[in-house]
Amino acid sequence: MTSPAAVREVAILREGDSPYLAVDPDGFRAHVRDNKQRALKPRLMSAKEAVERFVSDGDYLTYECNYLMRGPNEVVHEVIRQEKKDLWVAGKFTYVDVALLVDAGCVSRADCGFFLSAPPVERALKDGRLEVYEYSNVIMTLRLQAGAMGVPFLPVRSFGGTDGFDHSGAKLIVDPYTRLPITIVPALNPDVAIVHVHQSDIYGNARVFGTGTSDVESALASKKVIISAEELVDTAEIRRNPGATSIPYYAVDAVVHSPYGSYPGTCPGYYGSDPEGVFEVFRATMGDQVPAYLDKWVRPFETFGQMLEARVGKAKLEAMRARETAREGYSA
Amino acid sequence: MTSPAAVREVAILREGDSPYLAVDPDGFRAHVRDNKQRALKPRLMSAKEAVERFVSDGDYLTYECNYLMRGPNEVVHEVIRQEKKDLWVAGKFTYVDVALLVDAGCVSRADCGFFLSAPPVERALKDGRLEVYEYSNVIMTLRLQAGAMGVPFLPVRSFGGTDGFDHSGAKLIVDPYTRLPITIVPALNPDVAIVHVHQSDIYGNARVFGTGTSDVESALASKKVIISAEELVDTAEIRRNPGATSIPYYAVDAVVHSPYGSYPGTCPGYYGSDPEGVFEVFRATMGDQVPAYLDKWVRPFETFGQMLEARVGKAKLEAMRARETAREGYSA
Amino acid sequence: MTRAEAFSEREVAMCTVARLVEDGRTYWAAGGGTPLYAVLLGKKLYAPDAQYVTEDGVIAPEPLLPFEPMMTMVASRAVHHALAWGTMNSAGVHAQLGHMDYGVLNTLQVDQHGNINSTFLGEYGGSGRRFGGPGGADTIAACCWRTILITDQERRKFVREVDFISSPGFLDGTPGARERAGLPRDTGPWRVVTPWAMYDYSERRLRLMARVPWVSVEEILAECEWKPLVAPEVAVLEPPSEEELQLLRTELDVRGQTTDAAGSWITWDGEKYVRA
Amino acid sequence: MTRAEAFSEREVAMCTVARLVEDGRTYWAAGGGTPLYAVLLGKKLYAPDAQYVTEDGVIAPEPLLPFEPMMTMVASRAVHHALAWGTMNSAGVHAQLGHMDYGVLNTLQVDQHGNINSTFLGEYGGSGRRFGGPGGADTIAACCWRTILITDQERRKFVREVDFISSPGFLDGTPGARERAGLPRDTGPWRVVTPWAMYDYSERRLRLMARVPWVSVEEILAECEWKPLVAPEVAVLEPPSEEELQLLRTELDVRGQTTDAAGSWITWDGEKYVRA
Repeated sequence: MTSPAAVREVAILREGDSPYLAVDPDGFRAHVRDNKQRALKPRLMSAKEAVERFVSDGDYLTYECNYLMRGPNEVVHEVIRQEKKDLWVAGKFTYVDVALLVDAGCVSRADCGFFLSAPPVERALKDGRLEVYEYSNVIMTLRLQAGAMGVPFLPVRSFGGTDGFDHSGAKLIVDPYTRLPITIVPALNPDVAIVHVHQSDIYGNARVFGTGTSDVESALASKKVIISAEELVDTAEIRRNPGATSIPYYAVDAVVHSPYGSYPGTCPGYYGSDPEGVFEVFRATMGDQVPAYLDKWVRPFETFGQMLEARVGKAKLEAMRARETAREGYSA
Repeated sequence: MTSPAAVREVAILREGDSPYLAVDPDGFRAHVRDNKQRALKPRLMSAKEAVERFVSDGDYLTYECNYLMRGPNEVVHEVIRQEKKDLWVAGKFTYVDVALLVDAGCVSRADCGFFLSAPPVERALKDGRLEVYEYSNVIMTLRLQAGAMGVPFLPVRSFGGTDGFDHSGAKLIVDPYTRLPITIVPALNPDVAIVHVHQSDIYGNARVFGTGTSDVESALASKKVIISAEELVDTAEIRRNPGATSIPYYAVDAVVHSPYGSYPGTCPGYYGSDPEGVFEVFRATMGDQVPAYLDKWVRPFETFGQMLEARVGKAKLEAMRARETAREGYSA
Repeated sequence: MTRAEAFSEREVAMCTVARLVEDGRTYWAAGGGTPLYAVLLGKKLYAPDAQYVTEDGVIAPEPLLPFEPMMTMVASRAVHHALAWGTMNSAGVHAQLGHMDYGVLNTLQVDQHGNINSTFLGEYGGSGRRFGGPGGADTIAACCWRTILITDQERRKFVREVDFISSPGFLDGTPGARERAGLPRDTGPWRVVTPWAMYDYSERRLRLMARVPWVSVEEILAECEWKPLVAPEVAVLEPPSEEELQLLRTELDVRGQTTDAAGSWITWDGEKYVRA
Repeated sequence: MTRAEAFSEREVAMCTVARLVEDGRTYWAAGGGTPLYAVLLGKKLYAPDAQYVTEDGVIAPEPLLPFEPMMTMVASRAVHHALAWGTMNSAGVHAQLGHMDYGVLNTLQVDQHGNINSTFLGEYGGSGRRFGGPGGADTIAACCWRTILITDQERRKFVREVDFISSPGFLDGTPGARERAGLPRDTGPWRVVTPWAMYDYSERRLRLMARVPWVSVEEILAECEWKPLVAPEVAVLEPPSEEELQLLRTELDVRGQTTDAAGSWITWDGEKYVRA
C-alpha cells in the first residue's frame, strides 16, 4: 500500500463549461433516508395529488420514453395543468414533449439528448426563456445510471471530441489505470422522475414489458418517483414472478392508476397509438400551435380520464387496443 | 470550454499494492472484433470441446454462482479433468469451488470476495503455490460490471478504509465533481467466463431465472464465454419473449447442453440440491480430502453425464427434481 | 436484378447502403428512418445473417412490416420477435464493448473529416437554427467499428468544417485525434453515401470514390462547400433494381415519408437514366 | 412472553437482535446464518413490516421455512415470493443509494472502533490463519445507515485492534475517518450483540450498554482484550422467551446448526438463570 498523503496526480485535460445539476451522492442518500418509505404502505393517489406533492417549481424533471411511446402523458398533462414553473428537463430520446412543456411555460432549462427543436423551443431560446445544455441520448442515460448507482460520475467511451462535450458537464481526464484519456460524465439525480409502466402494485413494485429508454435508471436515480401504471396488480401477483419486477417499491413515492395513460401514443403490447392523435400533436408542435393543442386536450379537464372520455371515446380506445396485435412478451 | 492543455489535477490519495488483471478496454474491444461471432451460427459443443477451445493455461477465469447453487459444475469438472494450470480465479460468493480448483492444481492466483479458506487453500498459500488478492463480493461484481460496460474503472462507495483496499487494485482519488475522496476499482475483463443458465438456444441467447451473482456482467465482460444450459430451447422460443433473454448470443462463444449441470447443487426452480452430495463436497474440502473426492466424482469419467449415471442415478435425479416445489417465476 | 424505370434520389442512397450490408455483421442503426430501412433492405435481399440493433437496444428483431406510421422504431411492430429487448444503456454499453461492427446514421451536415452536425446551423448560441441534437448518433459514431453516414448531396450539408460537432468523425483529422479525445481505438467514419455519390476516407479525409451514372464528378464537387479528395478512379454505382424498390416501397417506406421528402426523381429514358 | 427454561448462548444473541428489528425499516442481512435468522425472528414476532434483502439482492422474500440444509440463502425456498429478485450488484447499488437502513452481520473479530475482521488472524501474509474474506459484509458495513454486528464474547474476538480490517467500522476512530476513506456520510457501526452483552458507540468507541442477567459486567470485560467504555448504567437484557425459541427452533434454525455450534447452555433453576 502507498502512503495516505497524495500519491500522485492525474490530469484533467478538458472540461465542459455548462451548468449541470449539482453532483451530491451523500445528499441524495440523506434524502432517501429521510423521505423514501421503506414500509409497505400504499402510495396510490391521483395524478393531481402526485404532482401537487412531488413536483415543485424549479425541480429537475426526467420522464421516461416519450409522448409517442409509453410516455407518462397523464402525469405530464397534470404538470402542465398545475402550471409548474422553471423546471429543468432531461430531453433525451424524445420528440414533442420538451416543446409542449416549454410552450406551456413550465421549463427554463433542458439537457439535450434528442428533442424536436420546434418553433416553441426556438422562440424560447431566442427570448432567453430557455437554456439548453448538450449531451446525447446515451450520455444522458449513462448519467442517470451513475445516479442510479449512487456514484458521482461514470467513465464513458463516447462524447469526447464533440462540441457537445464543451457545452456540458463532462470532463476528459487521464485514466489512472491505463494512463489514456477517458471522458467522465456527472451523475444525474433528478428531483423527480415520471415513469409510465404496464403494471404496478399499490406500493410501487412495477413491471415494464418490452423496450424502454432508462426506466429503471430514472426511478432509482430520482429523489421523488411518480409511477403511472396501465394496470394495478395485487402484490401477490408481483410475488408470483419476482424476476418480472423492474422497479422496487422502496424507490417509489407515488403510484397513479393510469389506463391509456400514454394516449395518444402507444403502450406496447397493450394498445397501439392513435395515428390521428399523434399527427395532431406533431402538427401542433411543428406548426407552433401548442396553446390551441393544450386548450383542446389538457386545460379544460380536471383529469386525464375526463379528457379520454370527452375527446377520444371508448370505441376509439378499444380500437387502439384491438389494433395492438403484437402481444408476445408483454406479460409476466 | 476550457483549454486542451491540462486544466488541473486530481490527487490520487492512496493505492492498493496488489497485482490486478491488466485494464485494457481497447484491447478487449479488439478481441471482440476479431473473435466474437456476430453471425447466428451454432455454438453448441461438448464441455470437453468448450474447455479445450476456450480455457487456456494462465487464463483469468470467472465462474458464476457456486458449486451449491447454479454452479457450472459440468464445465468446472472438465477444467479439472483437462488439468488446466496457472488459472487466476474470481473467488467471489463461493464456498468450496476455489479449494477444489486449487487442490486440483489448476489455480495459482485468486481474487477474493468470499471463499472457504479450507485446508487445500491454506496449504497452497503456505507453500507459495497460491497468491490471494483482496476484494469483497460486491467490489468483485462491480469490477465485472465495469468490464461489462467497456470502461476502465468504476467509482464505488464501499471498500475504502479497509486493509483489503491496500491489498487490491483499488485507488482512492479526489472526485473531480464533489472534491471529496472516492474509491475507484479497476475493470475486470476475465479471459473466460463459465455461466450455467436455465435455458439457451444453440447460439447462446440465454435465460437465467431467479437470483444470481453477476451472470450478465461476467458474460459481457469476458473474452471467452462458455454457457452451460439445463435446457436447449428453440430460437423461436427465445423470440417469443425477448424480455426474458439475459445474455445475448454475440457475447457467447460456446453453448454446452448440461442437464443437471449444477449437481450436487441446486438449479433453482428446476431441481433442489442433493444434500448428501453437498455434504460430501463440504466434508472433502474442509477435511482436506479433495483428491479422493475428485477421484470419485470427476477423474474416472469422460463426461459429466457418465458421472451422473454412475454415481447418482436416474431415481435420485428425479427425486431432486420432485423436491423442488418452488417453481413460480422460473419460466419465461 | 431488373432495371428500375423510376425512383427517387433518397431511394438511390438507401439502395446503395443496402449493398454495403455484410453478412454476419452487426449494425447499430440510428432512429427509424433511412438507416433502418437501408439495413433491413440489405439484410432481406443480400445478407440474411446481418443482424441489427435498434437505437434503443433491441437486438435482432423480426419486425412486423410495414412499420407504424410516424412511429417506426417506437412501436411493438418494430421490436417484434427480437432476440433480446434492451434499453438505451444496454445498446450503448454493447457498442462500448465493441460488439457493433457498423453504425448507420443520417445527418444534417458533414465535414471533410466526417464530423457530424445535428445540433446547430450557424454560430452556436447565436442567431442560427437549433436542431434535434445527436440522439444516439454520438455513441454510434464513437463506438461502432465503422460508421456509414447517409445524407444529401448539397453544398450546405457538405461543408469544410461543421458548425457544431454533434457526433465525432476524425475530429481535426490528425492521427490519433479520436484516441486523444478518449474515444475507442481504431474506430471512425467509413463511408458517406448520398443520392449522387459514395465517399470513403484517405488518411482521415473524405474522398469521393463512386458516383451514380447520371451525375458527373464535377456536378458532385459543385455540391460540396470545399473540394474533397477524389479517388484515382471514381467507380460508377449500380442504380437501384426493381427488386430493391419493390421491397422498399411495399414493406419498408410504404408511405414514402422518407423517400419523398426531398430530391428529384430519376427515370430511365430507354437509353440512360435522367433526372426529372 | 413466557419464561424460557433452557436455551443456548447463540440463541440469546439472535433473540436480542430480533428485538432491535424496527417496523418499516430495511435490513440487508449478510449470508444465511444468524443475521438472517435474527431479522426473520424480529419480523415475524415484533415488526411485520420490517423488510429484508438477502446478501445477493432478493428483496423482501416470503421464504418457505425451514430453509434448505446447508443452503439457507442459496436455494429457491429462501427467495420464494420475493417482491423482486436481484443480483450482487443490485443489492450493492441499492445500499449505495441509501435504501438500506440496517446491515446485519456476524464476524470473527471486532475491535474498539467496530472494525471487522473476517480475512486473517495473525500478521497478514505471515503464519496466521486465513478465513473466507469479507463476502458482502464490506459493502453492508460501508453503505447501510446503521450496522448491527453479531459475534461471540471472547477475548480473541473482542480485540483492541483487528488484525485485518475486512469491513469498516469507524476505522481509526477519528471524526470523519470513514468519509476521508470515501465511504458514505453518516453511516457506521451501531450495535454489537454477543450472547452476554450489547454494545453501542460513544464518540465512535465501543461501549458496553447492556448485559444478560446471568453474566456480570466484570465477566464481560474479562472477555475483552482491552477495556471498552462502559455506560453509566448498564441495562439488563430480557432473556429469550419461549415464543422466540419456539419459532427459532421450529422454523428457522431447525437443525441447530447455528445455535449449537458454540457456547454454553443457560437454564432456569427456579429462581434465576444459570450457565450450565
